[in-house]
Amino acid sequence: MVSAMPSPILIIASALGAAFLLGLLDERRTRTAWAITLATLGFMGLVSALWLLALATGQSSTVDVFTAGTPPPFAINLRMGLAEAALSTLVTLTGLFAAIALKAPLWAHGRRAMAVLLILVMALAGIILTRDLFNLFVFFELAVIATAGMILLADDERALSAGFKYLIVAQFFSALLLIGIIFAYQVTGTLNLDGMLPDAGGAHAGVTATQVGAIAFFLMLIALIAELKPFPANGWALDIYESAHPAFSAIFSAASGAAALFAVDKLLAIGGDAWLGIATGVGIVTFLVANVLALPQRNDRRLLGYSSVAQTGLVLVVIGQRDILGDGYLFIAFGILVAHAVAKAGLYWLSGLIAGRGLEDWAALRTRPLLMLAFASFLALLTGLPPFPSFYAKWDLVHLLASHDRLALLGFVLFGTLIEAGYLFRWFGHAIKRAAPADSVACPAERLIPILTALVAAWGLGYLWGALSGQANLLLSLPLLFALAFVLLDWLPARIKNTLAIAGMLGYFALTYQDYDPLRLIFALIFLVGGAIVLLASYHAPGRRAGFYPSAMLMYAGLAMLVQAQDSFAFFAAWELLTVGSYFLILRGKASEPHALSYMLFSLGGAFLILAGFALAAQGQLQLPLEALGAVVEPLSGWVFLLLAVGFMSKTAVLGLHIWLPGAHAEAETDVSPMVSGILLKAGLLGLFILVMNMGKQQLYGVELTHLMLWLGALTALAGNLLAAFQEDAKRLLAYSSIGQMGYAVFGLALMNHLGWLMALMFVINHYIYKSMLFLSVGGVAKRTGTRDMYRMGGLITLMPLSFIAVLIGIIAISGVPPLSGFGGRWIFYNAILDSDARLPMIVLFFAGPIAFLYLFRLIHTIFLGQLKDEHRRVREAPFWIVLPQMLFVTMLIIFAVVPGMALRHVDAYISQFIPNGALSWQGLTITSQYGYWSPVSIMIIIGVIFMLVFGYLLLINRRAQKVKQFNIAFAAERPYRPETTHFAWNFFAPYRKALGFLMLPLVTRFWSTLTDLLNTAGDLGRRLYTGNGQTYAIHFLVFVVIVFLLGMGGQP
Amino acid sequence: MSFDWIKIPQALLTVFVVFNFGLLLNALIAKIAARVGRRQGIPIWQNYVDLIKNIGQRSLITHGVHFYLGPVFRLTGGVGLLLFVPTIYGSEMFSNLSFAGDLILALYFVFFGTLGMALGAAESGHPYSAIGVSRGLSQVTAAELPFALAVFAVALQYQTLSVTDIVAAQQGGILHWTLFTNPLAVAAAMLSFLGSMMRPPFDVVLAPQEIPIGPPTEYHSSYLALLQTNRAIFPIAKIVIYMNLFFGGAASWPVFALKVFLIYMVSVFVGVVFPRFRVEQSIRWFLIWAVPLGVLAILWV
Amino acid sequence: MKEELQKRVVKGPDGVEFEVEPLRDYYCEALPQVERPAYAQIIEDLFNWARSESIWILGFGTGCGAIEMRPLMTPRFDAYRYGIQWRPTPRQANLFVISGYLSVKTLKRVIRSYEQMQNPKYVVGLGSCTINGGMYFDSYNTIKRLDQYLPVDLYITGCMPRPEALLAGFLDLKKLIRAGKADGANHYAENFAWYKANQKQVIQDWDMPDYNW
Amino acid sequence: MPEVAHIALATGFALVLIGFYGALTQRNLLRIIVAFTLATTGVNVVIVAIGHMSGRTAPILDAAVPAAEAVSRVIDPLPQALVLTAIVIGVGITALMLAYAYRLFETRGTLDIARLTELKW
Repeated sequence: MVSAMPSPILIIASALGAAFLLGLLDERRTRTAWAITLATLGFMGLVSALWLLALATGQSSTVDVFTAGTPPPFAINLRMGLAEAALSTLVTLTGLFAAIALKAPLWAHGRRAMAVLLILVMALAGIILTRDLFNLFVFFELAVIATAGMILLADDERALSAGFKYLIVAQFFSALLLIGIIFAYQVTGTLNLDGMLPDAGGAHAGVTATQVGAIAFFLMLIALIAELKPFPANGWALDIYESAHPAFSAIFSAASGAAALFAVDKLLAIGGDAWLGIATGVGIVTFLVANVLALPQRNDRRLLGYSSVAQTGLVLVVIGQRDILGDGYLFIAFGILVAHAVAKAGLYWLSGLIAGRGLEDWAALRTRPLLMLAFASFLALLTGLPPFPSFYAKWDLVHLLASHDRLALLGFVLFGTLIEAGYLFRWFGHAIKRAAPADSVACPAERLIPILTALVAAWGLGYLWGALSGQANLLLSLPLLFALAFVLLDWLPARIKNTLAIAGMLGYFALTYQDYDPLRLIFALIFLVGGAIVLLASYHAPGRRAGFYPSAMLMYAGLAMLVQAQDSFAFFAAWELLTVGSYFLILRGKASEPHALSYMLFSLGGAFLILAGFALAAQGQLQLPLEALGAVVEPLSGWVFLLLAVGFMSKTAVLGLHIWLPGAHAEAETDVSPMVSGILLKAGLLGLFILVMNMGKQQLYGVELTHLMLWLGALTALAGNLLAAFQEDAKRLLAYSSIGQMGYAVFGLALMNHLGWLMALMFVINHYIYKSMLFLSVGGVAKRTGTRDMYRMGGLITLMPLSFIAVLIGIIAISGVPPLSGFGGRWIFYNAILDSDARLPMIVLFFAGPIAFLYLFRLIHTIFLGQLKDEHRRVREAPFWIVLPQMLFVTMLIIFAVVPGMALRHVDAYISQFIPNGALSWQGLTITSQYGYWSPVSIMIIIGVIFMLVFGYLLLINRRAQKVKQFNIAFAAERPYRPETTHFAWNFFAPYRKALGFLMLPLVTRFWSTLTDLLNTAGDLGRRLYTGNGQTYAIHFLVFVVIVFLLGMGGQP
Repeated sequence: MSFDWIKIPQALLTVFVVFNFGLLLNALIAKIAARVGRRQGIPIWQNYVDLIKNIGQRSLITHGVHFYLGPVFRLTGGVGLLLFVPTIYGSEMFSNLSFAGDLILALYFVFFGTLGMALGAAESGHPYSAIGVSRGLSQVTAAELPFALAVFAVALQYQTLSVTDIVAAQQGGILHWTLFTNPLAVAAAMLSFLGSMMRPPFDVVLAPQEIPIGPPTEYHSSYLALLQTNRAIFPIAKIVIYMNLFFGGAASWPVFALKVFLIYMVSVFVGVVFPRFRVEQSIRWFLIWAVPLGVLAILWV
Repeated sequence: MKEELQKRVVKGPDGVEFEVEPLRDYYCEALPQVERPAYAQIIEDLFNWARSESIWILGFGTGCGAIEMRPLMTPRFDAYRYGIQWRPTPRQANLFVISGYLSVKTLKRVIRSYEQMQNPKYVVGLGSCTINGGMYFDSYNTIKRLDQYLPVDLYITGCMPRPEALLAGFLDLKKLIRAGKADGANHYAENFAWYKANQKQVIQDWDMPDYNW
Repeated sequence: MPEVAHIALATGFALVLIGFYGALTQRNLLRIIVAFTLATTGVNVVIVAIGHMSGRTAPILDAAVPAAEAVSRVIDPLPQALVLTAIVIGVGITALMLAYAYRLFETRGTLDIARLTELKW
């Protein structure tokens, strides 16, 4: 097989030959030149790919190619190993597709430009393949010259100055590199990289053994690192990114970066572990700072430039951590690198299609769903979301960092990623929500092909990394595939897709329901069956409803996988999937852009905490079964618990992490609100359930963490309820109410006793039913009245009776008044706290309880009761499909109220496995606890009978009552002026605000907005470092060298 | 499923007794309040007369279905509350329908009538109704808190949520009453009691001079009759809970009458000498004076 | 007609325009019915007794005579002894005491409040102003004879009548009620057209439905 | 007594520093380019100096230096070869920079580097 392989040197030779050939060609024969260019690049790519295949499948092993027929040090040698093959495939293919994307300028400039492109790609391939230092230098200089040449292809006049700045700093790089090389040569007597390693024969101790050698090595290293655009020596690169032709920027970011990284990697391999710290330090600083500086960017290409710089920094961190990464090194480094390369190339190519340079100009993509998909995929690649390579890579990286106690670095990496996600998804939000430019995107084939190739590559690599990861391959999991199928089916009418979706979810439940334990069965029921019921409401949407089903099904897929997850990896992957899906869903709302972003950021932040928690718990493993969480020992267990709990509670919107929720839930579409409120919030609770069940009580510095959770839950309940009482917007009210309800559930879990958990589960079920129902009714009302402000409504009871009934039943249930199911929750709550020692947080919860009446009454009164407004006199009942699920929910509520045992008994028994004490006794109709008893059926019958008797009596004697209209009220001998002035609704609880308004200062919002403001301001101030002056950039470089020298080597070579 | 059908007439008997007792007691209280002002006051049977008159009104109006349901909810709440709690300790006959649930059921059922009434009143579209409800709900959040804390303290103290068991634990002499075994809880509860009896200084809901009687402002004729019936039953039912929890319960009807009267008188004593609070004053008052007592009670148990 | 009562065209949330006619859409247009005793005589007697023993006065002082009603609540007179109470809302009141002169402006409010009371309901005219205008006999904007506008069950003469006179009047009213003779509400319904015509004659800016439920 | 190589080395570094200083302080593009050629020359001198061996001759195999004795008589040939390559590359880059400067002057009408800062932040 080896003999059949084309020599790697062909990669370089063919490019050189073709470049010469182009030089000989007639100036006018552009087409031929073009064909030659593409063919050459294709050939280079083919050779690289063949090697990659052969090496990856083990059919071939690493080979050294001796150029002059003699081994080093007497001649230059090239090496083709797995990494080289992969990188040269990446570089050459990027070159090929960039060439296609560059068609217009290449044709305009003719064969010379094509030759320059070929030389550039050749030089990059050379950097990757060569094992000779001076050869490396030559290839670098070639790359510099070719890059400077390619920059000239830009339409942007400013590229000229950018190119010149590049040349200035490149001169500095090359001077340092050359001096370093020559001294290294002096020390070791060879230019061959392998010759600089400590000689096995003992001839010399390696290049870094002597002082001169160390400085030489440092000079080489710093010069190569400088090519990676490290902070702060990277102003030149950003200017190029901003002004160069985007198709070239793709090469500059994806290919040049990759090649330079590999050069650093090669160099570090001979320097030994002592030098890795420099790479890590430079990498992490660059990663963090570049991401912060990217925050205030409004120019898409410059933003991508910052992101490129940051990503390269991240890979540099990985290179710097190679000492602990072991076998996973290549998997991780390449996972991040190819994700970055593919995404960045794709994004730059996309940017070539966009006319404007502002971030909001990307709204133009909205007319092209395929390009939008590509955009989303690229962003997901960059952020490291499943199922893309960077996700697997980041998972492994974090686990390895955690197992070697490099926790600060781990924190920085995750924090930087979060910031990056911040600006990337803000950008995505702009693209989805901002006004699209009038002229749609023109998509010539040569622009489209590279993008689509990148898209295919992204998913293909996702599959590949999944297969390589040693974890479950996400792209093989049924729910995810089902969700992705909707991407392909997006052309179908919404109703058909809806039917498919419902059938799929029910089918999947039927397929798997035997696999769950009773607790998970409840959650699976809510996620899948409950989700299907909510989806009934989606039948009301006309047309295609583009993008809705992929997003929704992605969320449900994540939820389905979450319930099934048995190990940390599956759990985390599912968690990320559902986060992404719900983000897309929320983003669909009319004014939801900022809220979706803050949702995404809080969720990702939480997810990263979960990731860190799992990584800490795994202790060197790359995953752990969820049951094994309990095996984590002190003092680590406390931290694991804390990280996981905070992560999960970011999803349940605990106080402090709640500010995303109201906007996200309120601005979402009518049928999306119940999904993200009624269903999605339960994901966090499932996580908490798993956490407390497996880990039990944990302490940190002597503080009982579950006790903290108790306080948090109680305060959340109070804050949620209080804030809900003062909302004018009906959906915001419900959203705040959700915060409060989740507070109860968290409190129940944190009680750490049998009934506490049962109560939490009761809230899970109840909250799903009534919050879904209420969001649907309120959504239906808002749809009909055209407003969500409650004070603008009023008196709708006769016009929308079914919605009214749903809200009525819903608020009785939430308030916990017998006979509906909310009471069961309260009853269990009281019994649970009797069993607990934590009395103070409970008081807060007691206070929170009656406050629920405030917002509930307000909800029903200001919408349905009171005075009907002029413009609503002809309003009709909400659409059938929105009402239907509500009526189902009403039925469910009543059934659950009468026979709560149906759902709870099994879970009760299941919880007994963990906490044997305090189980309920389910005898006959009466439910008995250690302290009290309760008989739902009797309550329902008694209340029903009394109610009907009194009602019947009143009907009997009042049968002749005169029905009057809304202004027939005893209005202090006057008559009402207009309904608006008669409807008491706005600022409904003014006295309450007077008494307790101080509790509602938006401290949390202020905290987070100050934090983001600080970051943004830091970015805005920091980027002023880049003055645009080439000499300043050169000084930056020199300062960078000095700083790294001082910090990295302590001034001591 | 076996059900003691005899419980139904027994429960009806309880309702009947309490209804009459309540009507008379209300009149008596009104007379006492009048005597404080050196008036003669209403005749003792006046409430009966008012009730009959209101039933006898020939015309009435309705603002809609829910307007109808308001008083129905209200009365159901009152009667239900009465029946969910055993009235006479040790009497099978007057243990009513307490098999359906324990103390928690009673506590939450208190809100059934309030909420239903609020909804019915709001259906009338009268702003005073809505303002009254707004005031009432605002006050309830603060006023109920000490009571809830006291109840919880008592439940902790006796380690049960069953009203019968709590009463049983207080038998054997006056010093066994919660009043003496857990005075903090009782103090908190009694302060809360002031807030729930719609008497000055906490009558912010009805507030005749500000928002002419608030929620029921549109109710008349037989609607009002139902509300009046409830006015007779509901306070008694509520006091029965207090009596059972804090004052040793009642083993016979005379003791019952005496204790209910005395507990009721607490709110009357306060009511006749104080003018009305503003809403936010009332809220602050409960939070500052009553809640700390409740908190102490819980921590002390 | 006031601006807020005029027909107006509004646009619904769905963009469809339609007309709102406040007097028709916001007010009940039904006219009052004559409500005859519906039960057996013995029950009606019981009701009449109860009505007479439970007189709820609408707390609406229309003129200077209102000052003479306040002492009735004091220990000296204590009208509560006789089952007489004051209610703040016409919905729950049975007795409307027109306490003195009635300007045209107030008349409008009085009519509205009276019509919002439930049958059976009673009107007592207090002082000579309600009988013949009293000292305002030649005023341009007070009415002279109350019973042209509302069915009066009883007059209490004097200018002003003392609280004792009021008490005496109320006791007389009780007798009327018990005898079933205080049937002003039905009288009003029967002669509705006549009363309305009289009312509209003096109230120039009539801006309410014919009957205020 | 300093060796020739050391003098050359020092000269080379001095040239590099002078070149760098010029490149960082001059505002005219052409002067910057000249400064860089100075620095490049300095680097080249350093390379040559590293390859110098005292008392030996140039690595040219001719009659004066027979191939058989070459190893002991000539200086290290490799740096010389490197310098040749480096000079070529230096020329290429200088040419490119000059071309850039020309185009910049053409389009912008200035050679002042401080005025080419429209790309920043």
